[in-house]
Amino acid sequence: MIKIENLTKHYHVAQGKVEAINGLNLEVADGEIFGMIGPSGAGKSTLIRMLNLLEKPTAGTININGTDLTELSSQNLRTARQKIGMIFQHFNLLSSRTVVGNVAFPLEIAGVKKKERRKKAKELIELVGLSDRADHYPAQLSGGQKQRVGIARALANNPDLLLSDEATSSLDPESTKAVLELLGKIRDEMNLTIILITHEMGVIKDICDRVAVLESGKIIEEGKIIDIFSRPQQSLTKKFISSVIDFDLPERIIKHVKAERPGELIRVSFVGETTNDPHISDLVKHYSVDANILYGNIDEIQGVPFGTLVLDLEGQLTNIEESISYLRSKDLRVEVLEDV
Amino acid sequence: MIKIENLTKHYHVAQGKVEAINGLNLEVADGEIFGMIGPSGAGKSTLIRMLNLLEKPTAGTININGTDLTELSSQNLRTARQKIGMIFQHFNLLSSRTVVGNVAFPLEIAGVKKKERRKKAKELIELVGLSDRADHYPAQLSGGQKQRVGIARALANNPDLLLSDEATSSLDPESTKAVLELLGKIRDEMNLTIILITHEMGVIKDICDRVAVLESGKIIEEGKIIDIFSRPQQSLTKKFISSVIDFDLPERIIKHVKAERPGELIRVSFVGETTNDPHISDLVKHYSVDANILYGNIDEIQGVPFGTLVLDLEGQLTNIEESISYLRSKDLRVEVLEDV
Amino acid sequence: QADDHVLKVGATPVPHAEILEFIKDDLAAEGIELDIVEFTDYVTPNLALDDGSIDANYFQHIPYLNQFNSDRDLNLKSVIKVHIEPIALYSEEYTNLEEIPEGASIAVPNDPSNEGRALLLLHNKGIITLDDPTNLSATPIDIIENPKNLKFEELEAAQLPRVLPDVAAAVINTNYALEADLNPLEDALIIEGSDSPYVNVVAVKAENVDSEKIKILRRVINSKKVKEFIIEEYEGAVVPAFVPVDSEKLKGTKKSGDYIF
Amino acid sequence: MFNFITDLARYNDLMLSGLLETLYMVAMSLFFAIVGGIPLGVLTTITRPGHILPNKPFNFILDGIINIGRSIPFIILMVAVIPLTRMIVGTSIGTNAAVVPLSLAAIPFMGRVTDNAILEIDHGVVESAQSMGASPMQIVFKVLLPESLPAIILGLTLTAISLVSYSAMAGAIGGGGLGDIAIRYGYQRFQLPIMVETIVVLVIMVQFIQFFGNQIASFFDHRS
Amino acid sequence: MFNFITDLARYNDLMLSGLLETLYMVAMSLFFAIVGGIPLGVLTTITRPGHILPNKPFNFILDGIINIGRSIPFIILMVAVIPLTRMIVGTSIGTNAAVVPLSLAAIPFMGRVTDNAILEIDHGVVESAQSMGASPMQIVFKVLLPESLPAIILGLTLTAISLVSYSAMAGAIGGGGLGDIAIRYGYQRFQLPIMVETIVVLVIMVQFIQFFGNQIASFFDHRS
Ligand SMILES: Nc1ncnc2c1ncn2[C@@H]1O[C@H](COP(=O)(O)OP(=O)(O)OP(=O)(O)O)[C@@H](O)[C@H]1O
Ligand SMILES: Nc1ncnc2c1ncn2[C@@H]1O[C@H](COP(=O)(O)OP(=O)(O)OP(=O)(O)O)[C@@H](O)[C@H]1O
Ligand SMILES: [Mg+2]
Ligand SMILES: [Mg+2]
Repeated sequence: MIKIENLTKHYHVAQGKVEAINGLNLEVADGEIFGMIGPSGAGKSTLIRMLNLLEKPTAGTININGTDLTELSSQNLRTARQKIGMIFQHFNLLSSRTVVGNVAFPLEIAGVKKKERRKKAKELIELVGLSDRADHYPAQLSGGQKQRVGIARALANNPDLLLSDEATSSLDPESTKAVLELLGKIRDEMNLTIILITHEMGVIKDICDRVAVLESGKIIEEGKIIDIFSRPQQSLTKKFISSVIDFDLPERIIKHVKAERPGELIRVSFVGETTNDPHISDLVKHYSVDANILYGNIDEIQGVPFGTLVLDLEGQLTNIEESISYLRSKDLRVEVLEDV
Repeated sequence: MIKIENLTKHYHVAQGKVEAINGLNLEVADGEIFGMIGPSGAGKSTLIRMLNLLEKPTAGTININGTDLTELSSQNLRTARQKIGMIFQHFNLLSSRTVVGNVAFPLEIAGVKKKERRKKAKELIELVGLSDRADHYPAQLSGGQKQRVGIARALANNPDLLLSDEATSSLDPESTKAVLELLGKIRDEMNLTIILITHEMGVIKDICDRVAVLESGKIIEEGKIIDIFSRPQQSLTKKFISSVIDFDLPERIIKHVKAERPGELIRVSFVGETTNDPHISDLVKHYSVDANILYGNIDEIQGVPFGTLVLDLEGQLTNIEESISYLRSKDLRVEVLEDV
Repeated sequence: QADDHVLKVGATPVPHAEILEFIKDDLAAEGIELDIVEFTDYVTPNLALDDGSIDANYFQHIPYLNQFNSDRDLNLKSVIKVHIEPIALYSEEYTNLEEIPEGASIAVPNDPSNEGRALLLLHNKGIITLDDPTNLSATPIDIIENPKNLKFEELEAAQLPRVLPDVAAAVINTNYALEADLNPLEDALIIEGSDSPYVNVVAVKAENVDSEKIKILRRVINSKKVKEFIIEEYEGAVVPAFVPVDSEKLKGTKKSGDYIF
Repeated sequence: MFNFITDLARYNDLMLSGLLETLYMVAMSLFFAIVGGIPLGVLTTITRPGHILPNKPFNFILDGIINIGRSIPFIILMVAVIPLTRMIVGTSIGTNAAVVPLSLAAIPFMGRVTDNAILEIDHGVVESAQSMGASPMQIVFKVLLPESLPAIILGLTLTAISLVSYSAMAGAIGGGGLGDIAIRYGYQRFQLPIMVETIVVLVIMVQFIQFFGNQIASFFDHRS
Repeated sequence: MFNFITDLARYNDLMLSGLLETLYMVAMSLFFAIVGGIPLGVLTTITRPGHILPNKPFNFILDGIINIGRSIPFIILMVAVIPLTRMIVGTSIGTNAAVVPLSLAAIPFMGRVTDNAILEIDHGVVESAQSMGASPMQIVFKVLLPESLPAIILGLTLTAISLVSYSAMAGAIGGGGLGDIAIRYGYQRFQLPIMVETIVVLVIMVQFIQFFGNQIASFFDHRS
């Protein structure tokens, strides 16, 4: 388990002090995939770099499985680090080594025998789809290829904890999916804990158990994915989530609302299995209203369906009101979009 | 207008020949925002780097507004390049200059006066939200901050053509949105042509007019965004698009289909204004079927709504069949999901 | 010792190494293989001699050897006197001493073996006065009277002929003067007299003074043949400083090692 | 012991003038090394194949000039350039005259050091300037030199310290300086205290040069 | 003209042995520069504040050693180390003896050059090794040295060429070599053709060293 308490990091530069992390507290359970999002410059990289002490905290403690990293002797810190894999935002590959050499590097450091580490490296390179580039040097690779080398390298020594700083940012959606599946599989098989910084909300949605939203060096929101995605509290979180799930109504609908029209525009949101029942059919059948789906998004996060529909209800006012009460009675959240 | 004919680029390395681009043809109109997607290593960066001749083509021609770049004298090439902005995948900022210095750099090269270029640089830095970092050096910036400097720099000299290699890959969704809005605005105001490599399908969807899918140095699919997104032809394209628009059914639905049940599961797809009509209400009212929305995605691309709904129709078989015919008569694409 | 027949002698190139080269065959005939080690500075040959890296050296004059011995607390002995190279004052611009104007610069060698000697030459001709004329290692600091207010440029000995155009006059060792096509007998404004104490000697470590190889060396180098060679080869710029052993045998009067002049 | 002190006192203004001479010689030749060596190095680098102004014959010549300059033993260089020295400073002896061969030795050295420093620059930044339409001149002055400045300053420090020890040889042509004092009084005349004192001064001087070199280099280094 | 040629013919085997002596001295001292100078440079760099084994006093001492080594004029160094030379090679003169002071001059030079080369490495790669739990030893041998190898090879080339010209001074202690021939025949005996021939050979030799240095450096350079 990772337990961070009151973590603080300030940079002193000629232009003044930069408060990158400000008294941050966080717990991550073993085997958890923990997402971290936040605007550019929020302190995500700084935070993750402190988790293996690449960056020395200005204050606070970092506890991993009961030992405070900041108190370890340098020898013990090195041993601890061998079990913490890290994928760097800027790759940081050794330009003097080929792809195989780079992936085998952490194994070499851990003292694994040459034959064994080549075998393991080749396996991982295969997994990230770079077998035909195994003997190339980083300078001969595309951005995404370099990133995949970084991923393979971080996994080489079977880490207990993986720190991933935008590991899929230069990967196409397909490669991203493959990498995420790989990470998920390793987590399941080896109980790997992953801390994952990303800007792609799809990544968070697909693989993370929990997510924290960082802003100005503080966690402003934190929780299970399904909760954060279905009911984000902070406006920043909402904005981020809207990149995969639209909360804002498209212009077309706003126009529609503003136009003269009979009936009512409602937004129905739901989480969980309620979607399996034919509510809209019910409206039409029992309350004599016409329901037109203007806009919608029904998705699932790790097996739990959730979504939003914007419905245009036409019919008599009383009928419409009764329909809304009916929907609410079914545990759906209904908003009447009067003045969007 | 950009016209690329038969463009080829091979790298010769110790390990053999790498065929990065293979006889590629492409036309991009003035003022167009042209997206480029493709798996890692497909040749996107190589292609875009040839567009300002940073990489010398092995064969083929690159015509920009009627002049073949490969034929230009070095003096003329320099003049041409001053009007081609480029955002690099790896930023390539000058470590010896501050943020202002980096952004003002292209202006300095173009011979703009000191006062003026500082003013312009400050404006752009403001636009990308880095005013409080103006006097910092690149090494003191986060990944996203560096990327924003790269964006501001590429725009500094009011280019006619902007080459953007994953310009938003290290940006959070909010910053990405802001940058895309900025690019869109500049395009509208200055008729800027943009060629934009990205792995984020959301970016393509939000801003591009057309998109090309690259694979192994060739364009395998190309077209208007709405066409590609609503009716992708190649399986690669489909896979890419599914990262923002799910074509695949979630497991839950597949289970549902496989379970014993009365009625029929159908997938309705549509593009355009048909969504404004209350088709589902009609089904319920006129064909006596219950329609339950299991899953769906209604979205719009540049004002055109399109989407997919998976409906569970319950009722008598004839009624269901009639409903499907009805929907088809309304120009909707209906698939019966029998054996998914 | 396996190479007992080898005699390792350190020497500066001109004329010492050349003279040694000349006697190489004669020594071979006496069963000695002469190994000439050339040095281009004046300190290492003595240090090398002292530490046994060479058996003898031949590059210095007696005053320098004495000074060196006392400076470094060594016990090197002069064993064979060979030649004198009279040092002289040359000028490109002026033909005699009186023409040299007030404040002119005079170049002198900067090494201790030659600098004091050069200043002493000027002292003896009354151009300057040294505070202690018996001090053979004087430098311009030791000048107490300098009526013409001459400036002294201390340069490396081999440089002196080359900088002649840049100075009023220069005190140049004969070997360098010869190499630079100056003729000491014709071109010198002033030249050391035959009273020069600066005879160049072969030196050895004290314990080797009586070694057999050195005896043979003396016999060969102090020969009539060598004397003639020196006179012929150096046209008077290098003057033999020994009575040939051959003639010594004949007369049987002079002690070995004494020099005439 | 007393002897030592009086000895030193006697030579004190000698030492002072030696220090000044060394500083003068080093500073002047360093100046010429900057003026001559940096452009030489830059031109050599940029004319290499694959760089911004590839030109094989020109590169061969420049590289050759550097190599020739670096091949000639300094003492011979001093003699060989006497006519040139006389042309420039009017005489072939003295401190000013020593600056000529010292500069001629320092220029190719600095050229090579500059060449090596510039080769370390990440090619990506050069490309970014090229993509903006920068001329080779602009790339040199706005990218190559500023980006390699820390390395060039460390190279200049290396050159400066080499000059300090080369300047000792300048004694041969009356250049004076500390090294010359160390050689003439300490080495040739075996006045150990003088030699030690001179070397201590030299070491302190070199220490300072290196210290300031490091400071200035890291002042201009914004890479971390 | 005929004179020149006969002169040269007469000195031909002299030239050949000079060439071999120079090669021998340079190669041997280069070997010691590698063995001694590279570790010295590495230790200096890694003990700097902010590097992988920061240690102020130790760094001060190492930096000082380099500076002292670089401060002492070569001719004085040669004499000062005579006792050491005798201890090591049994004699204080000759080619082997010359290797000792040459190595002692080359080691601090190479140390500084190594120091400068390692400072150019992107700190990110060092961090990546640290994040894997690499020990300082491992970082040195698996990151710092391999990553700076091209720069170190260029620095070694710089050192080799400096040694060629230093070896000329080794003639003073009977070291022989081309530079010594140039000095003895050219400088001291005023035999211009010999001097010119020797220098031509030196220039060709230096040109070769530089060429191979460049080739090897770029062979190990995988950055573009
Ligand atoms: N300098 C080089 N030498 C050899 N091969 C190269 C070189 N640069 C690129 N390549 C190869 O050319 C192919 C195309 O590379 P490119 O960088 O254009 O890919 P990309 O489409 O931009 O990929 P990514 O999305 O990962 O950035 C890749 O397979 C890459 O390995
Ligand atoms: N070495 C440094 N010196 C000064 N300030 C720094 C340094 N490194 C980071 N910062 C600042 O600290 C803040 C946090 O940086 P960090 O790299 O952690 O951001 P981030 O959340 O990873 O952003 P991004 O998503 O853009 O990578 C930023 O404002 C950045 O400018
Ligand atoms: Mg970051
Ligand atoms: Mg790319």
